[in-house]
Amino acid sequence: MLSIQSLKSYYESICALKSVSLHIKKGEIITMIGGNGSGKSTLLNSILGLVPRVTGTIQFENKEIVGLAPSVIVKMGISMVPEGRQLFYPMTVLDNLLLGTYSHYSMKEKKNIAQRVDWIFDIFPVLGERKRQLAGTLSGGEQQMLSIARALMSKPKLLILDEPSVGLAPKIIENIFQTLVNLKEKTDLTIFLVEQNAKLGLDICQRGYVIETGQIILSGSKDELLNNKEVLRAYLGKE
Amino acid sequence: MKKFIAFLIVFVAFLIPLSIEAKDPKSYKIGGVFAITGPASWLGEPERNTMMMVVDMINAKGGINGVPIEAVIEDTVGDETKTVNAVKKLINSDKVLAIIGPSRSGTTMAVIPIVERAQTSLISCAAAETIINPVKKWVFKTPQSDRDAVVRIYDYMVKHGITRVALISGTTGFGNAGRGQLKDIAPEFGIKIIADETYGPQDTDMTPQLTKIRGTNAQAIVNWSIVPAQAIVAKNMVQLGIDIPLFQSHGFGNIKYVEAAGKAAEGIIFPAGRLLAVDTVPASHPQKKVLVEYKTMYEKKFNDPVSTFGGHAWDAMWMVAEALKKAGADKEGIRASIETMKGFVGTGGVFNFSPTDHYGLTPDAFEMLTVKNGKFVVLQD
Amino acid sequence: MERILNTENLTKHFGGLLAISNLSFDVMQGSITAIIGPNGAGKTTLFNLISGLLKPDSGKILYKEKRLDTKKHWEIPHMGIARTFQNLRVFANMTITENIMMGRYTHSSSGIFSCALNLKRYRNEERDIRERAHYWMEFMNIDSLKGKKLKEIPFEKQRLVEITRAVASEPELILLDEPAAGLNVTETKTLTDSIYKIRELGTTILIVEHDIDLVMEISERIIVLNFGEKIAEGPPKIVRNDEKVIAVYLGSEFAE
Amino acid sequence: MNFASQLLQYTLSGITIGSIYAMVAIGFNIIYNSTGIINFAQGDFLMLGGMLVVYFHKTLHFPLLIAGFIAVLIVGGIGIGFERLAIHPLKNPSVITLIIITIAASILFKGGAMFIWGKDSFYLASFSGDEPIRLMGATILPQTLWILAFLFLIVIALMCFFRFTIIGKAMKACAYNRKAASIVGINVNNMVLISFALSALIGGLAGVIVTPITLVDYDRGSLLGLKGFGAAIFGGLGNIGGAVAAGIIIGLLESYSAGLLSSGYKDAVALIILLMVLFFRPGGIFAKKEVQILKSF
Amino acid sequence: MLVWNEEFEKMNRNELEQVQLERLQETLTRVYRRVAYYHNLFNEIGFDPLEISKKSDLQKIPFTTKDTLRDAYPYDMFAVPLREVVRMQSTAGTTGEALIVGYTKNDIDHWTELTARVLTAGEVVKDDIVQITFPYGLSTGGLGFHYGAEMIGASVIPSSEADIGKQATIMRDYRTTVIISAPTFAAQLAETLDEKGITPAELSLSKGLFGAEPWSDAFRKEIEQKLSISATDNYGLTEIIGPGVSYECNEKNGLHVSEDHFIPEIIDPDTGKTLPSGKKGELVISTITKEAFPLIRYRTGDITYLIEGDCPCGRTFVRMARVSERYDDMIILNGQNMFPSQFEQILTEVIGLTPTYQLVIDKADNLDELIIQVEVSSDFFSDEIKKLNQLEFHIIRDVKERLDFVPKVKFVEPGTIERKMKKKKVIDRRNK
Amino acid sequence: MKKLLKSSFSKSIFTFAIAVLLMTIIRNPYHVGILIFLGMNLIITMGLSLLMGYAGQISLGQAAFFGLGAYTTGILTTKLGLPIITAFPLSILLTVSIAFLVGIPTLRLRGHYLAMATLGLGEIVHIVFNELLSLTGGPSGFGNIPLIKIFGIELDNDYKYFVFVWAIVAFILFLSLNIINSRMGRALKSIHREENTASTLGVNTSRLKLTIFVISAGFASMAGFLYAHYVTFLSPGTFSLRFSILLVTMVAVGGMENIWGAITGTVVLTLLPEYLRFFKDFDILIYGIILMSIMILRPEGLYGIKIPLKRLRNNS
Repeated sequence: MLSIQSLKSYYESICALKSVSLHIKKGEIITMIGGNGSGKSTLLNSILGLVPRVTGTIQFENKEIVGLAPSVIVKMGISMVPEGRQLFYPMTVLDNLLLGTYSHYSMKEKKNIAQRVDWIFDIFPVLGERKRQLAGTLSGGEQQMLSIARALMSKPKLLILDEPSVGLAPKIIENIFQTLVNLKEKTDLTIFLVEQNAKLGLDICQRGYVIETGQIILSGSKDELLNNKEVLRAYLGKE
Repeated sequence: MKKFIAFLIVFVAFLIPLSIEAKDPKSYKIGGVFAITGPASWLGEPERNTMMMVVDMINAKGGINGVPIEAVIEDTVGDETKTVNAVKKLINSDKVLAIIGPSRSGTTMAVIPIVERAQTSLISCAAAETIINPVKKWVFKTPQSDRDAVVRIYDYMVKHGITRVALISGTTGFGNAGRGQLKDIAPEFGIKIIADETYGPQDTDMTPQLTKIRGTNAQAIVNWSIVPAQAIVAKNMVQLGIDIPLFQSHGFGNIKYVEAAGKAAEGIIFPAGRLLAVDTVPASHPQKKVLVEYKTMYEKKFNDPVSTFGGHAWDAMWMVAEALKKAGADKEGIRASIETMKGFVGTGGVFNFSPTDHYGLTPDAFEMLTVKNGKFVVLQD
Repeated sequence: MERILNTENLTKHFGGLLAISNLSFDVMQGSITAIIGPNGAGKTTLFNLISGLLKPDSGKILYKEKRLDTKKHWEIPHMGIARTFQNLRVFANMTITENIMMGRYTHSSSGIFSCALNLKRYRNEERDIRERAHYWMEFMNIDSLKGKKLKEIPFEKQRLVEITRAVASEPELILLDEPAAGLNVTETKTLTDSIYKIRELGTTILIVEHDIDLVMEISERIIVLNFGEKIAEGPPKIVRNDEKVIAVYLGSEFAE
Repeated sequence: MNFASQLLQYTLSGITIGSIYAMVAIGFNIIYNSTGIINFAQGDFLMLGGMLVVYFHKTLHFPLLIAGFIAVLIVGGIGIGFERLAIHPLKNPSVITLIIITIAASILFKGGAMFIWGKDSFYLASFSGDEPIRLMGATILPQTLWILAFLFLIVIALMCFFRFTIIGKAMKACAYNRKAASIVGINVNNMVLISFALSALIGGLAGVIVTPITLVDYDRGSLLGLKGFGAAIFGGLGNIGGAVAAGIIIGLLESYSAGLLSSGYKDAVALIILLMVLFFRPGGIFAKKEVQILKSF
Repeated sequence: MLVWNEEFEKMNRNELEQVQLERLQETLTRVYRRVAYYHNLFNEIGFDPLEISKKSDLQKIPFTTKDTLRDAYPYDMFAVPLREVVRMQSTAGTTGEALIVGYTKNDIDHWTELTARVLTAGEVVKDDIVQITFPYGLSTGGLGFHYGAEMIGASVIPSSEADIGKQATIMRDYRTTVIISAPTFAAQLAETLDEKGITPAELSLSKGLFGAEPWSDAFRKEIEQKLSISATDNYGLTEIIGPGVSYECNEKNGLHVSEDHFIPEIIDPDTGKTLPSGKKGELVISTITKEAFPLIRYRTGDITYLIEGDCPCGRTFVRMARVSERYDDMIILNGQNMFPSQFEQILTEVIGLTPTYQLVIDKADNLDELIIQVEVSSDFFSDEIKKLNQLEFHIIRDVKERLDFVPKVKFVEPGTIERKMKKKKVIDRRNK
Repeated sequence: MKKLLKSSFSKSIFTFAIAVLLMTIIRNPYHVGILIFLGMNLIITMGLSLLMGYAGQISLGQAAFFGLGAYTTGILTTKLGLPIITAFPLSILLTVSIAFLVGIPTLRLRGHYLAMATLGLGEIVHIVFNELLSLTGGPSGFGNIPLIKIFGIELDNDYKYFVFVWAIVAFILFLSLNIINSRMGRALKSIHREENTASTLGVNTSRLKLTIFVISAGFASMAGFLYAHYVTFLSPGTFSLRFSILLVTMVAVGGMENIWGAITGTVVLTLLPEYLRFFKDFDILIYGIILMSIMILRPEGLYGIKIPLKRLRNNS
């Protein structure tokens, strides 16, 4: 579904990603783990077309997407839940959701969008209760849900999540992750999850990658990674 | 280091063209410095047009003593520094014999030291009294002095029993000079200034100032400023329902401002050269012929109503032509012949210069005009 | 050992978010103390509080038993505290040597006029700054970068430049915010050596780091933060086996 | 004529001129929101609007309504062209670069207008006569009511646009969080284009309706642009409601200080008050309390 | 056709290349960071592991040879600390000192899967009874297949400790269905069975998976016939992982290389140039999933060629031809290259079955001389000399025709060539 | 040669020498006059470069300090009849003090707000020039400012004044270069983008910003002083926002992050109008187009554009 080959990304003159290759197959949950500054977010931003200087290829459903505008990429079916939520805080929950449909919005779609909103409220009932509230007034967990919900509004084929667990209590993270797994099972959503919390991230995935200093240093199935002592020590804190 | 040397090379290369001297063709060069663009362009543009027109006229007749005149005109944008530069260029690069302009009093004042030092005649198109008072050896001017304008206005007021006057003026050189004269001379006529308001040159609403004036018992308002404020003041007065007479400066001398003010312009009284009311000037008047000639020529050529400011350049240019005829390409000769010029009939009046008077006009040069049905007419006392 | 730095009931909010909550801890002179915790635990906020970039809502920070939180932030380096930043704050508009020379700012005093007029006193001082900068570059094994521009060197090296800049100010307390982020094994090894070298100078080191290996290896004491609270404190061995810590690092299933 | 009605007159005058500032300030804010640029050519949009309506109405004798409509559209087009030709091609420009480009654009617009229409002032008849409306001893021109009505309309229209249309919401989203906007698939470049078009349209419209009061010449935009900038800053950059309020406050300040203090220093008084506010509330009077510090870490 | 791991073994080529690229990049990054040898090597040649953007970029990296590994003895080529290593094995040491090879938990898992693939391709299923005759010690054959067979769920008989006679009995009594061994061992076993009078019909044996040494197709036929089984080949070497690098499916048209773990290349052994597929040369392998002991462009010394194109079994992995000779075995006679297998082929053709033989090379008057010693089995030793002369003539003629060299042929009695020496097909006395 | 040009002192002397050399080549006093104005602009923009390019603080009020310098010396010498030697330090002192006082609150602002505040300050000063009729002559301005006499030589022609102005330009260049290369210069660069980081290295950022603001105001007033005694006539129009913007534009067009950039921009934008005179009424349009093109095509400024010296050499 998505395959990346030798992707390099530059911020100004600094090469933040150095020759990254990875692929994601339809229906998979893929987790990428890595520490601070390892290039995770740069990678995701590069996929979405948010990094101006990128070399290498990124193919989404066999179409090259390097160099396309983010809006085009989103329209093709990639949706991102960015690091730190990045909601439109001064806007209502409903508006945030509506903006999620921006890439497909048209008058004709109105009814579908309304259905979509209802569907979202089914998944995240708490958002339904707060649909008129400003996004900035939600709690951390609710904001994270909204961020995911917003990303789901555009009916993505591939959902990318950038560290959804940051700053949330374990219980809430568990909830959110469970929702993700359910979603994946119910729909044919493909999920690319980037996490610093390796345990959580690897638990729900099929395959994973480990990124360090802008390079992928390990990849493998969930079990392979959980077996890797390096991963265990560096990311799971156990011997 | 490399960068630095490269920088120097470019720097020098950029400057070298400056050192190439202009060639000197066989012609009388006369400089013109006008505020062709910028906030005072309403002055500079007709002046520039007129000067070019006169030069064409002269050259069409074979020039002066067989030598064509070449006009070198620079834009000052109404800015002192630029004017200084421009005048220096005219004197040093173009080696002009005399300079006409600048348009504004401020810029004229800025260049006086230069022309004095360079010994080149300057015939200013700006009205301020300070230009020729005290007399500077090389400086003349053609517009009627603001002082004379004030005298005519006060004359009129005294005749009509107006003694309490409210002033309102723009914070420009012109407005400021007029304001000074209005306040200086008032006591001589027994007139009391009971309000003295100002506004910025770009302001678009003077109702607060006028409201303040409305609160006084002024019998008339005098506005001293440049367009478009003149029209706005008139309109604002109508809006506020102030029905005392409005006097404007001689700067009102362009029919466009009347248009701009619309109905509000009706009844405005202002002193002006006779150019604006050519039709009402009796045929016997010495200026009639010149006025008609200039007005018809200008309006034909530029398809634009004539203004008194262009007239200043007309007068100045013909004065220079006259002087050239007598003195040729001799700067001192030109100066001397202007200084001794008597009975020169221009659009502004009949000029009589002398070594103690580089102005040459009297308050009679002004006629009091008013606006009637959207037209300038001479006000009959 | 005396304590060099301690906090008392330190609290800091950002809007509704409690970044540091009622935090008290001591740092002993000459020790290496690490602060660890998951993302968003308040580690960087704590550094920002100590270095004066943020002011606490309540509580105290004491440095050598003197209040630190009432000082202006630029005064703090003059007291002998230097820091580095998690997301690399080097001056891209300067050369590497100049960056290090900035580290000597607190040790120089020439005013703008002696600088502008190139007075002798200033020239001597400038020479001294340059020499000391070179000395510290050699100390940190980055003397090969002399004369290079920041743009020319990789990210990882820039981090070393930043650390050297902090070291060049010869601080008594140095705060290292994730110094190993983005370094590979060899580079981390070099870094570890450098940290030991810095400690040998008598400098107290407070370090925030994600690389657990590194933390366990070098630190004498570890303070574990979660949601702005201190959940554990002690030598590496004890902290490593602390249940709360394991819960924080391994996720919820252990936390019940 | 009593003091109360004088005061009322000052107030009305202040509102008149202030609402003109407000219109310019709105234009500033729309562009600022989507790009972070202060568009120093904003005043010139207004000038172009005025010039064009005069040209179509008085020179080509189009009916006022049509002339105004065409003028506004052309100014909108100019805004689009400006963005595409001068702003869009830049990659990662610095703020100062952008400011200087807008200054250059302002010079160009002025130069162009001067070249085409010359240096004269032009006027346009008031839409519904010059008969002042009297109000408790104070007066107000019908054109002022037009300006207020249009200001009101613009604000309402913008409010509806931003509140009820997806594009408006998207633009707002861009203003709040550009990155997030890109992430949900909003084409930020287009939003920038729309914001230029929109603020040019508003500038042009403002030009059309204020010309009967202010007259218009090629240099008319500079001062209004400056005052509008002041209002935009005063109201808190990016805050449209704040801009309207701030514009009117500046107008009132000028009017009161001209009437009550000194007409010569009226601008200075207004500026000093503005600066004072700025010193104590560096985000403008209507800025919401934000944890600015958080952003820098 | 059974396939163990449909996902990878039948992965479409594009996806496979993607996976390869990903894993290759990871591995290069890791070896650059962890293995001093590669770190220095890359620095020396100015190779940035990040430059790799396609497989062919590999060609920029010099080969890793057995000598490199010897220099690194014991642990210097390991890419993980020893505490992460869960198993160590060793090479046989036939060509020098034995080398240590380490495995992490994941490496073992991968290896297990790889051997499972081999077995499945050989049609081994969970109902089979698998007799593994490879040694279970330091060398990789025993444990490697053992784990794989267990993973499939087959019943495993780790019989390697037993002597060959015992093995034969076990085979009959335990009703072994699959034998896993070296081909020569199978041949010996057949002899032993024969000696013991056990006929193939008495056995349950139906499949044989053979590897660990070069063998010829003729030899396969012989074994198949003797044991009445279907024999498949598989290939592996300890430095890389052990058995499981490549394996034949039932089509028997080449060995599928598990490309998701290894990248094979064929080079010209003399120039080091990469050869296109179809051209014969030395096999070079890069591991792309090994954690503990990754090798980049390791020269295996085995001579083969690659076969592209679809295999009816559905596997998409590239195939390599069966290894028939080793670069190390190459004989250079008076400047001409030849391989023992070529002689073996001729012998088989002339004699009708593969005899036990040995090639002895010596110097005579400064010229290289080759003596082919052939054991003559009892049944035709009794024949008249004439027949032997005829055989000798045919052998010499064929060798001359095909290899442009005139050998000497010497028939010896059975047992003359010692069992132990059997593996060593060539004895070179030239330098002594 | 290379080494010789390395120190700030020799660079300044070299610049001065080149300027004087140029003057002797250029025979036309008018052009010398332009170069005198160029020198004045350079003095201001060098200060502005320190403030904007190095410390990263924008100022749209620089014309006001220029004007304060000019007006103070003008008023002191004409209205109060003070000798120039007294008026000079007083004018600088007054400007610097005002800059200091307004700088304290102003420099707390950032970005557009700082731009607005400095713009406002500039406008207020401009209004004061217009309104303090008794001292400034209001909008009409005032003249008769005496010429400078130095060592008994009256600077009564452009050549003499040129030498005087460019000597000061060289001196200001010397000061600026020294500042840039000193610890102060590094501190300035450090606050450009990373104010917080600078403060964690012990830089008192607000004081430093204030210092450099005051210094740039001092430079501007120095130029003002030179202007007053050269043109000998002052009116507010010269010291308007227009000029402030022009100064900022000069610095930006040349390249902000380098003092030579500011110098390049000043040279180009001061001389450009002289070349555009040829285009008469189009000049403002062409000026706008050139300005815009420079910013679009080379946003980092003109300075440092690679001139293919080598290629030129090879071709010849």
